[in-house]
Amino acid sequence: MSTEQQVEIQNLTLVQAVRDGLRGEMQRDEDVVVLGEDVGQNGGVFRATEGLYEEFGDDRVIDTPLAEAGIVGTAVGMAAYGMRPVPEIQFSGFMYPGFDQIVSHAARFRTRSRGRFTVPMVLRAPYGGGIRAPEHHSESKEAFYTHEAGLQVVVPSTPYDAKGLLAASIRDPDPVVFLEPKLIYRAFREEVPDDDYTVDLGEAAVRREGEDVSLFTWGAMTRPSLDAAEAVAEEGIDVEVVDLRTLSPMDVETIVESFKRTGRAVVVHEAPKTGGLAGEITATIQEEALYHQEAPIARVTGFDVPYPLYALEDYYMPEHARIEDAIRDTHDA
Amino acid sequence: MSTEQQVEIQNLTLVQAVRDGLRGEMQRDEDVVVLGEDVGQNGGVFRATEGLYEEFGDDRVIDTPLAEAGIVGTAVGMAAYGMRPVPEIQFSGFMYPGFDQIVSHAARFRTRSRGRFTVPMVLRAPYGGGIRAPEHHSESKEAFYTHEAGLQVVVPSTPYDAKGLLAASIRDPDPVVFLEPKLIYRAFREEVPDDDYTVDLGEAAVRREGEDVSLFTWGAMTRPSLDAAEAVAEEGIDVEVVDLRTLSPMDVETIVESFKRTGRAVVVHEAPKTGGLAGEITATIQEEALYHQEAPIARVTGFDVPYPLYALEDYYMPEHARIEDAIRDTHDA
Amino acid sequence: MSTLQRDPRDRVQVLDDDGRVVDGAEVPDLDDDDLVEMYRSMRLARHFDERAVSLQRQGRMGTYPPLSGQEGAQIGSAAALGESDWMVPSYREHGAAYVRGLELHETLRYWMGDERGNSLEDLRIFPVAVPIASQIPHATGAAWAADLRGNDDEAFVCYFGDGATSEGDFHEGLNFAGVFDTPTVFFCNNNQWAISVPRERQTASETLSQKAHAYGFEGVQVDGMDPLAVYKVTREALQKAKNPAAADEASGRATRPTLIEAVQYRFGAHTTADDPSVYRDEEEVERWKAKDPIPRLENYLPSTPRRRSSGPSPRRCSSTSTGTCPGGWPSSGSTSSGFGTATATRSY
Amino acid sequence: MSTLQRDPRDRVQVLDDDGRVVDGAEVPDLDDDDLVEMYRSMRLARHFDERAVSLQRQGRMGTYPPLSGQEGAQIGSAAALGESDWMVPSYREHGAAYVRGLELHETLRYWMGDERGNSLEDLRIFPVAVPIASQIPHATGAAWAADLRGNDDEAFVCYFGDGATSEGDFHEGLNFAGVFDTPTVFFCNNNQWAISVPRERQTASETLSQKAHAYGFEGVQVDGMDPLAVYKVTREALQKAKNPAAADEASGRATRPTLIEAVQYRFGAHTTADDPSVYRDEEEVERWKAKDPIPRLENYLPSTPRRRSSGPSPRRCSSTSTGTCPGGWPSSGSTSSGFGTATATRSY
Ligand SMILES: Cc1ncc(C[n+]2csc(CCOP(=O)(O)OP(=O)(O)O)c2C)c(N)n1
Ligand SMILES: Cc1ncc(C[n+]2csc(CCOP(=O)(O)OP(=O)(O)O)c2C)c(N)n1
Ligand SMILES: [Mg+2]
Ligand SMILES: [Mg+2]
Repeated sequence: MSTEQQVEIQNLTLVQAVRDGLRGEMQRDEDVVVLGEDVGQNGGVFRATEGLYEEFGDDRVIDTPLAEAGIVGTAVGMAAYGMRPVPEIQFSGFMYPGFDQIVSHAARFRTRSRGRFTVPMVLRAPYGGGIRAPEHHSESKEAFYTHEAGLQVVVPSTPYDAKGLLAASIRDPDPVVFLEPKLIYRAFREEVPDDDYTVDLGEAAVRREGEDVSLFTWGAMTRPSLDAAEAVAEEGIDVEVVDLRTLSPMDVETIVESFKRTGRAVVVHEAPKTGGLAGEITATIQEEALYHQEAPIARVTGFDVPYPLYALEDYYMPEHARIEDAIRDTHDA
Repeated sequence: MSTEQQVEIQNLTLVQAVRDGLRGEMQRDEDVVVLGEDVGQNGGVFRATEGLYEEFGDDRVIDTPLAEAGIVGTAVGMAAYGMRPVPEIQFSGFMYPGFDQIVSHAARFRTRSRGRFTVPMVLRAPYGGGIRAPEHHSESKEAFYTHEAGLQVVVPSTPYDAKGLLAASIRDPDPVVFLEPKLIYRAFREEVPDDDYTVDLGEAAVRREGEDVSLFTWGAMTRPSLDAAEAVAEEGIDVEVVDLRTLSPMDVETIVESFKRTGRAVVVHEAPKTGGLAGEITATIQEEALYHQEAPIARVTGFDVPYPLYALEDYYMPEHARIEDAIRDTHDA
Repeated sequence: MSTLQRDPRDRVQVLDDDGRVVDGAEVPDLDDDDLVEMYRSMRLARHFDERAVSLQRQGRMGTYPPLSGQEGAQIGSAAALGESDWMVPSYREHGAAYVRGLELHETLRYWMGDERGNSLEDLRIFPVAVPIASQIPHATGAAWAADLRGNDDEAFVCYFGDGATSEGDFHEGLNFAGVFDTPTVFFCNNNQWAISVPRERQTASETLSQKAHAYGFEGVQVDGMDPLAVYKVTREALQKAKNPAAADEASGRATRPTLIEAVQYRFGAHTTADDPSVYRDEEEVERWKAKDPIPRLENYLPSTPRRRSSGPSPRRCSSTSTGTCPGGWPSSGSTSSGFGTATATRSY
Repeated sequence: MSTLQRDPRDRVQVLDDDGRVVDGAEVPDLDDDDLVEMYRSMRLARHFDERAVSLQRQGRMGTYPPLSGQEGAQIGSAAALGESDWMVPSYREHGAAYVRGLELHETLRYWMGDERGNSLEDLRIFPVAVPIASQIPHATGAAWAADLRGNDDEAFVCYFGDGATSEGDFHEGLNFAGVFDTPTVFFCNNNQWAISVPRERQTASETLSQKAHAYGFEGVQVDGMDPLAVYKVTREALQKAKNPAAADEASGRATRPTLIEAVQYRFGAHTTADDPSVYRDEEEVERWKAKDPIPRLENYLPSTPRRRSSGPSPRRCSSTSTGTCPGGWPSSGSTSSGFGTATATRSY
């Protein structure tokens, strides 16, 4: 490997880190195979599998027919047999044709067979809005998957985490829905170790410590949340920003611990408000720490409408001004 | 119609009321057609469509091939054309093969076409547990549908409501997911007017007034909740039991108004806790009425596991003892 | 024998690659005005496509799916629709929708991220469907509804790609159509690629048209870059959809639905976000360009029988003309094509 | 010519309705012990079924799906599996699973609402699949994995009903199998009904077996109430799955997957929750009872060539014998059937 490549490998975008994570796991374990639409020679529509086809060949980086139930369903079969498939769904808005295979099969093989069969599968999909894409390309419906007990749900927000969480997911004996915030696929770079490593599932990361208000978020919303925190810091509001990273199982301990210190919280996500995870987080907090609560917990979310075509998406997506306002309101309430 | 029949029609079980509601709407409006697996000659596996095939014929009560995406997808096409299809999915656990057609199409045609096409479709499915059925026959995943903005979600808990809500749903210009709690399909009878009538969507019903604790629930959980309320009444705890009936849009006004009086709440549902609607309700309450809150809001729900086979289902389902305990804890907290 | 009754492996052609009528082919009954309009629409579609790609490059439009190479299939099939017929498009049918009466600026508006471009009042066009194959059950269901309502003059053409044939929705939509004998024409634009996935990777079946036999109805393969052959098979399929017994006088047992596989090629990228050089050879593209439907029809035009249209053509439904579309379109019993004269006065 | 290469409308039979070998039929190479074991298993399956229905009636068991009438297809096909092959059942394959080594009490346990009855250690049986057709992609995927791992002696038999052929999962599962040429045998138990929906309402295609052609592989129809014919086609399909070139020596072009349509009838209710008298005539049931696989095989047995099994038969994998199944089962190169001697000592 040339020096130039090594330097590149150290400073990766999120999508490059995903690719690097896949590559590392495929080198480590022959049972890891990648399958999906356009993942082979094309390297994935976001280039998340670029170069893997050339390195590992058609038997391990597999272009499939255009059929999501087929992709997930055959991956479930492969996984039950003992392999570690990493199917890609091209956009998370196209996971629904495969929804039955995800919630009724991937999530249930272990219980159904009392452990005789497990499904060590990682279902990857680019997710979230903000890239001026056509209808169905901007979905953010993690709540569908977190409500299904047999699934783990992961959303990385940094290149380092993307690689480490992906590796941990692939090594996990049970299925993981791995949602990649495509808005930040190439938004920034970060130092990423060349060697393989894991970031444990189920652990939130405190991205900014603070004493006044706790802000819980994940994925692409982490950056505007941090921006908003910086902005209000100038007004003397000290925000703790917690990036959940794994949405199921959720790191309730970190959430509650932070809230007990601040007594105030804002939850930020792109998904529609009703039935979104902010509700779950709020309910959990008030169950565990109501007597520390000083103000209503604010939800800064997408709206309860189908995600609009891109001319209106800037109005739909939470951005730092809305987040700032919610922080101020929560702080002052 | 014979007198005997008239008397019967007045005192119906929930499933008979569903049938009666379908019949009335089919008589009122030629555009109403019923389609699904075994809905024709067989009258539905729960007899919800019994006699309709004989009365309206094969063109309006249609046995389809065994294909849920096909059932929902063709119904969407029928509805977009201007008819009012009422597809039945045999059990709500089998809605997932049709999930894409539900969330990506039924829910979106109006917005997608800015009102040129609407989907006046009512998707009926028996739902919930407790009937000692095989795997996938006891699902309770209303939260999947309430999170999709373009869908209305209705769960009746009485025969009277079943007929009236179904009629309102069928007459509504937009899609409704109509989930019928099969545990109480035949649990009791109620006087149901022979004539057609509607029960407005979006309005909760206060089933029992009370001053100490608000209990929010729906569907089959309404009865054990009422039982629990009676039980604790003897201990001097006065519970208000609110049956939400329509889960989307939710009657936030009634919920908040009740809570403002009691300051304490319990939410009861069969679905798994994480990501279930109890979280949404709790979050809404604390947003709207935190300063009235006297105790953590309790969630009495199914567990975060795949719904077990029937040998264990009694442990899974919330029953009145668990509900009573939660009421007491909330009251005493 | 109807061309629809051929072996699905036997590709229907009217014009050869150079625009000459192939031996024994029956030229469809189109008058000169219609042929010229067909040609004009194909040129316009190509031109529009190039402009749209360039608007996208300039950052004035979002992702756009080009159609170049597919004009023959789009215009040829859309021209076969009667006024009371319906079109259920995928996301690439800008040319077909134009023939049906959709103003091009509405298409631009849609791809510029505004749903209003998809609000197709009275055009009998379903909205753009992005999730692959999801529109197929809609087409079956709507056609079924038309049949249940007794609207015998309405048939539905549903467009989708070769990739779409792999989806469950394709299977369920066609199977329902077979069982309920709905007036639906399933028009598969087999352009050889589903983004980077070649046709052979999509299915091991020899043709896509033969998949119709799994559903109990006819499948036919047509040269999708031959607008006259496309017009012909679509027309026959539509007639059969509306009147199956007449379409097969011998047996009277024909069923309404048909699967048409229009074999063609997408000259450009899958969308403006795609780079086809990563997965296919320029040489392959050149091979298919030899079949370009536009020069083919251009070469054919001078040799037409030079018939003028008889009687007034129905107008294309056009929002710039009268605002809305006349409710009382001529019934589809009329043999006129989907083209009208109203557009002939436009300049581009 | 392999029977798999017949026209899918040409139903394979070995025994006629009375158990006589039909003219020209080739009797599969099974020795007497195997035939007796086949017969015994069929009788046992029927007996088990009756007992299970009665347990349910007594309130001692939940909903149960009976198999009576389908013993020929279940036992005949399961007997064809080699030790290293896999079974991917639906919810009705109690008899097939028994042949594979599943103790009957485990089947009862499962239907009594206990997942432990579904924890099929080392039997190479996938768990019971309740959502219709959902197991088909699993069978394709697992077979694909076996192939990717180079486990050439493993083939997969996947069971499902006539109703399942309408689901998208059927389409996608078979299409993937065709494209990736997986060692999968798709075994459709066409018992004429999907609960109350008759076969004709399920699809307009003439046969179910012909649907294979949509996926580029062979489809074959077999008399599903003829255990010898079922054994034969399943055996051939399994051999082809593992060694397609050898299976078609002429061309060497055979593909691995096969779709078998086993035409049969469910004598009883769909499940104990179903009342078939609402939707079907007793007369129809009687007609099919004339084809009952059990008397048919019983009538045939006295006329067998009376061959004894040569060499030690492989044992059925049975949790009552050694607790777990030997890892080193004889390779599937062995021509022995799925039956063994261990069970012969059991009494019922
Ligand atoms: C259900 C679904 N899965 C994936 C995609 C992403 N996608 C968009 S177009 C396309 C390829 C479609 O190929 P084909 O059906 O041949 O149509 P073509 O684009 O060639 O006209 C894919 C995979 C989608 N839009 N919908
Ligand atoms: C996806 C799904 N939809 C509906 C059902 C309900 N259901 C159970 S069995 C059955 C009929 C199955 O018919 P078939 O495939 O012919 O198999 P058979 O029962 O005849 O063996 C139906 C509709 C189900 N289990 N799964
Ligand atoms: Mg294509
Ligand atoms: Mg059946």
